Amino acid sequence: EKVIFGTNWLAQAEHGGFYQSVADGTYAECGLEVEILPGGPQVNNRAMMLAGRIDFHMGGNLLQPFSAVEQGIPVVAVAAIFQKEPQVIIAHPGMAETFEDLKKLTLLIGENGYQSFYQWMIKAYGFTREQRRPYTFNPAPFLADKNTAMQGYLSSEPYLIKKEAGFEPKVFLLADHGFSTYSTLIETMADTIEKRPAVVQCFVDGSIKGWYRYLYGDPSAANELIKAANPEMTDDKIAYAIEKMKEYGIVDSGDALTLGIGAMTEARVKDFFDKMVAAGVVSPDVDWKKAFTTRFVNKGVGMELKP
Amino acid sequence: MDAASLTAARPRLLTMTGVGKTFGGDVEALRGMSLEINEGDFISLLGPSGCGKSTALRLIAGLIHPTRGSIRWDRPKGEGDLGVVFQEPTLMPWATVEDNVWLPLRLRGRPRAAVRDDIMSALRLVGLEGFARAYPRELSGGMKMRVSIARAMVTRPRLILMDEPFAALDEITRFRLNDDLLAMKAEIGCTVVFVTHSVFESVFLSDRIIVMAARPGRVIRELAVDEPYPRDESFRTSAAYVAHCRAASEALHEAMGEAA
Amino acid sequence: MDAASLTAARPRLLTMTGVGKTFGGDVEALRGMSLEINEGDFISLLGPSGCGKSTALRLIAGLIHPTRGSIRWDRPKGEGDLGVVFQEPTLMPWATVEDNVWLPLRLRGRPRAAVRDDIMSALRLVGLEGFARAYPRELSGGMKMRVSIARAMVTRPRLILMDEPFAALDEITRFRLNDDLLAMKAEIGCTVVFVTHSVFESVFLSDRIIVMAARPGRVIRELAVDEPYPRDESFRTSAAYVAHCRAASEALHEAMGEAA
Amino acid sequence: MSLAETAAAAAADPEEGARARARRIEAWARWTLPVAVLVLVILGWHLFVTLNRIPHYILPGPVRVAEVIVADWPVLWDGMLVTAKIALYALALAVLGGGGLAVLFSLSRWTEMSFFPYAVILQVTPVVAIAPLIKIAVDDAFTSALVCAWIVAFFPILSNTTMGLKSADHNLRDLYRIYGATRWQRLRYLELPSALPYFLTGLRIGGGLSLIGAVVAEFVIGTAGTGLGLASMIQEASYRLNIPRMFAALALIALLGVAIFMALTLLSHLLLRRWHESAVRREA
Amino acid sequence: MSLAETAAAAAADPEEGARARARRIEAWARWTLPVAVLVLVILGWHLFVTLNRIPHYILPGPVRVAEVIVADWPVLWDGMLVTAKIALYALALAVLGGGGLAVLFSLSRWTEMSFFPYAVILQVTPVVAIAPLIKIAVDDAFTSALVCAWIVAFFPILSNTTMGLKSADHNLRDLYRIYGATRWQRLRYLELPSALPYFLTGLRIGGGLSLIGAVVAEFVIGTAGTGLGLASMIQEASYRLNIPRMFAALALIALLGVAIFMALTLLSHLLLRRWHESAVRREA
Ligand SMILES: Nc1ncnc2c1ncn2[C@@H]1O[C@H](COP(=O)(O)OP(=O)(O)OP(=O)(O)O)[C@@H](O)[C@H]1O
Ligand SMILES: Nc1ncnc2c1ncn2[C@@H]1O[C@H](COP(=O)(O)OP(=O)(O)OP(=O)(O)O)[C@@H](O)[C@H]1O
Ligand SMILES: [Mg+2]
Ligand SMILES: [Mg+2]
Repeated sequence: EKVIFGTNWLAQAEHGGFYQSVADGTYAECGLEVEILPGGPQVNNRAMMLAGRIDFHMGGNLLQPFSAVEQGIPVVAVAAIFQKEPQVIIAHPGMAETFEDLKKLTLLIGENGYQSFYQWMIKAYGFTREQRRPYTFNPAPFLADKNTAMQGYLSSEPYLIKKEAGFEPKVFLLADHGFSTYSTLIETMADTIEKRPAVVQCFVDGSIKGWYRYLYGDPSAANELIKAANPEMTDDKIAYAIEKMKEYGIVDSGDALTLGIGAMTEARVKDFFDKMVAAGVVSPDVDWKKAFTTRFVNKGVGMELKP
Repeated sequence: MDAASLTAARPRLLTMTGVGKTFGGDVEALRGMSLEINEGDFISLLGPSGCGKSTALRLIAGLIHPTRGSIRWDRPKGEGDLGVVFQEPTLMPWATVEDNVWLPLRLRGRPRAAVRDDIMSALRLVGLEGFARAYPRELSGGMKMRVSIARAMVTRPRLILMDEPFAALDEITRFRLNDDLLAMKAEIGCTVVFVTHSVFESVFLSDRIIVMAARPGRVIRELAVDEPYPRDESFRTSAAYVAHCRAASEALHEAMGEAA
Repeated sequence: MDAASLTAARPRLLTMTGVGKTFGGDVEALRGMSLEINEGDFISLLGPSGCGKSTALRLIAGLIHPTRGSIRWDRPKGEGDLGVVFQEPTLMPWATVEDNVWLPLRLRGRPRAAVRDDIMSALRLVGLEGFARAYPRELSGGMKMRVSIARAMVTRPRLILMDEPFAALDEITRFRLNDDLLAMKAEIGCTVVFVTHSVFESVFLSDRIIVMAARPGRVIRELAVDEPYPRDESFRTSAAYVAHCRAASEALHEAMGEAA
Repeated sequence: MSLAETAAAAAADPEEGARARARRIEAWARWTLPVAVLVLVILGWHLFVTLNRIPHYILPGPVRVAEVIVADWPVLWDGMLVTAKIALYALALAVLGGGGLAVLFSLSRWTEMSFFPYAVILQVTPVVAIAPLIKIAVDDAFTSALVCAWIVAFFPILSNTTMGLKSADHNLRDLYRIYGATRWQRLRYLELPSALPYFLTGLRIGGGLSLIGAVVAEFVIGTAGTGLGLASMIQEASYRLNIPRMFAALALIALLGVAIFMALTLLSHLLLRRWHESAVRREA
Repeated sequence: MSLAETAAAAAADPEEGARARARRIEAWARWTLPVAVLVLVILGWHLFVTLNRIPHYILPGPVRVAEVIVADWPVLWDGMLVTAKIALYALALAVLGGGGLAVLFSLSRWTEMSFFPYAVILQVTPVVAIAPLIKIAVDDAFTSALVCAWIVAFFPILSNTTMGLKSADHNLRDLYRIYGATRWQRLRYLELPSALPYFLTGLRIGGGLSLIGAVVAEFVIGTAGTGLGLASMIQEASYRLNIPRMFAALALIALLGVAIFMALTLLSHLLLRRWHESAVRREA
């Protein structure tokens, strides 16, 4: 059976596990032919899933499943590949020592970030709307002005800034400051779960195994696919990203250590939900339990692949 | 023999009854014009500038509609039966002289190759055979007008409407074209309504002269030129010609006097 | 008294020597034209359609440059000394009649209020005082041309170039405007170069007639009309007038013959 | 009496009556027809959505969108004001910039030869790509938004006006030369009026583009200092999967665009109706 | 002999000589001037960057950009082909769509009244917002990219052509009526030639916009199935902080835009030079 998985960004190491299973035939073992459809800054693959044009979508964090529930849209998160969202705030060296120091700076935040974590930053830390400028995924305005900080992805911007601008920026991982969402969620429609649970299970299991193999085995086949889908990707970039994922425990930390990659727990989701309600990002009326299901994860699948 | 009896025997083509035309609510361009056009008539509209000659012609052509009164065609207007020369050359700037003359035939679906001879002989008639490939902007004022005349002639229409076609031409060319027009009329038996401000031209060409006055535009006299066709140089020097010219000239003065 | 001696006493204004004009490399519109214009002259260019009259006028106006020969101004061309009537009315469609006539004065920086009387009297001259507020598209062909004439007259220029200004007008209006033109010339002593295809008009108006022939355009005869000004109706019926007309007419026939 | 006369005239000339009727019908259709089509389109949309049971998060029905517009009116109205403000400012700048450049180019062929290519470059450069540079160069967010919107909108006005200035009648040009018009007079009294119909067409294109420009600017420059515009609302609603609201904002943008277009069409009609072929009413 | 004659003529008429010289200078300046300005701009850019020591990741100097263009030529060239392909297809569609609609509207005033508002709506709707809908409705990525680019480019052509069709000379219209032209003949022989200058101006605007449209389409549709275009490279490069390469891609887009514009200008000149005021060469 053919299924399409839409990511939310151009092919990169953060999608490695999925490519791994495509490359080594893990999905095919349970009968799935998976096509990965890369996203991009202006590309909206979630709409494609809502329209039934693709089967699975890679969600950035839990806020969107919450929104879906609020809007009565039957989108459900079935696995959380990243235990921590690799979302960072980057500042010039010497401009911010603590997270609080960022409040003095102008922040370049993309639209998605503004609608999600930035709302939380406003509530939890007292950042303001006025200090935010849109980030169009071009770091030049940040580099041009020391008094700005910008959003970034753990494995991308810090590396680039170091390589191109020649300085080591100060990096704050939001997850370490209380933004407790899961990330790289596998989302699908409730309908799919109901009618094709085997397909969902197969895709989730295949992805989890892929991630173990990608992180702890030989990622070269997956990397070839990534480089093919995104010619700009380089080996050293990928290597850096894998290293950072491991260093910060993005994928394999917390619950994942015991329940296996992809783990989700109600307690953790509730914790995040409460924070977001407090931040005014999500309405308290939302039935947050509808946003995800643990039916397909927490089974320790693939843990044997870990050395 | 008066004007009516001269042409009454011919079948009626068109009847204008009490036609009035007012532009934009206040400019009365024409008032109470009644006119009968019979087949084979050569009718001249003569009058001072602004007296409604062009307006009358456009009414006959059906381009504008009367504000009062009515215009009735007594026999169905056939396709392509009409030829027209406007007061301005009205050429298509993007087309060569040849293509401009081709237009009425083209609109009837005649391919250019099939009618090239017609086009060339029409151009020869107006002395422009050497300019077939020229564009309108390369022509002098009189030459443009001659292209327009050739275009009206090329279809040999049954009814031809001409609005001061020869005004921009020198007398000699004008005389020659007068002769050619009469020859064509005799040959195909067409009907002509001809606007002019030249007394001599109107007398030489027409069997009826409608003298008009301005403000408001109206008919003040209808003169019959009951002289036989064909008319030639000898007619231009005859006593009858002079008498008719005098009568027309007097009517015109009357029109001007009233207008002043 | 020949043509040269008649006007030789007046100061020279402009000299054309062996002027030729070829368009686009192959159409020879004018060949070897030499002409002297003295102050106070009334010169008519007479000739068949397409003989280069308009071309000659545009050369004098400095709008086009000769391909051969030279044109020399013998006294500096002053600002606004020139008035012009083109063969086409050349009105601005977005401006009222009044504003069109105002144009030459406006270009000299005269506010409309200050020259309203001049504008109205120029319009009165051409019989259009009632149409000051009309737009060009609301005028008849002859009326447009009269606006153009009013525009040329309104500045009372020292040199006035007119390209068949009266061709679209009836004889009576034409005669009246001929008289008015001569009156104005007498009053302000201006120089006129006048293109016409009417033998009668050229004889009545001018002291020199340049008869031209076509293909290639060239001067074939220069006739002096050595009759005193002011000229009036009585001149039109004089024997001298008839004689001059005959001479001009012959020259014109000659031009046509050669051209044919 | 006068009524009887009119009736008699109509009776005497049935054709004239028919024409008068046709005129009346047209005057009436000019308004009712677009409205009727609008109603049909909305009805078709409604039926399509309900009959195919399209879920509201893919394509909301018109009823739902209308509900959202009513419910969220205060917010949407504020957003519309913000977007309209940027669009109108940008249009004004585009008129000044595009028209001004066209005039400059017409005054000096050398300038035109040298700088027209740069106008083309400005037109084809993707705003999204150079927005960061603009942000670096221009401090104020509102100003940078204006610059972005201007870049999008100015070219049609420049291009059309340039063409219009060149299309002035050559006989009139000659006339102006003979009467010793200065370059400036020729421009003011001859070339600008000649260019008017071209300019107005460019203006109508520019009107729509300035709105697009305002939207794009909001996307790439953001709303800081200008308040939340419709574009931001679209983005926010789309992010929150509030698709009916996204459509509501889209509908208001469309409405704004049509309103701008109609206003400019009216302006164009008023300026041209007395003399230009395209606008003068003639008898058919 | 002939040479001596020419010399004599020139000597006899110094003015004519001066004019000939002016003509030669102009013919020469027509090419050298823009090039000279280009050189100056690049030099200024270079000096600005080097004197202010602007780091290359903010604004790279021209030398660096040129190096990147040379070094990455194979990739950039492929990207240019992809983008050019979408832009040209979109332009062709815009000509068909915009021109076709204009003709349809001119054939039936009722159609125009009913549907022109929708053309305006299409123009002002932000492509970014409706791209997902397009992608849902249209399967093929290339086709959706084309649809996006078309939406951006068609309106100026529609608008200008509509204006042009209405601007046909009324006397010529009357002539056609008298000679019993069918609606179709009038369109073909009268209205289309009259509209040509307007259409060509619209085409030149549309040419630039179709390139913009191609870029936007690449942004919002993604690259799947269409290969990597210049827009994706800009995004990529900007995201990777490879700013010199971003500028290289931008420069190529600008170049492409200027090339399209010049080709259309040439076309316009060839079509109009024999008869239209704006293109006919006259003596000054
Ligand atoms: N479209 C129009 N709108 C308003 N008034 C008009 C229009 N057309 C003509 N007129 C007026 O109608 C009157 C008659 O015009 P018409 O063109 O019929 O005169 P004409 O006899 O042909 O004159 P000419 O010999 O100068 O051509 C004029 O006073 C003119 O101003
Ligand atoms: N711009 C041009 N390009 C090419 N040929 C031209 C141009 N202008 C005039 N001619 C040619 O030059 C010749 C003379 O034209 P001109 O306009 O001077 O004639 P004219 O004597 O004024 O004639 P008319 O009495 O018909 O106005 C004509 O053969 C014409 O074809
Ligand atoms: Mg008339
Ligand atoms: Mg002439």
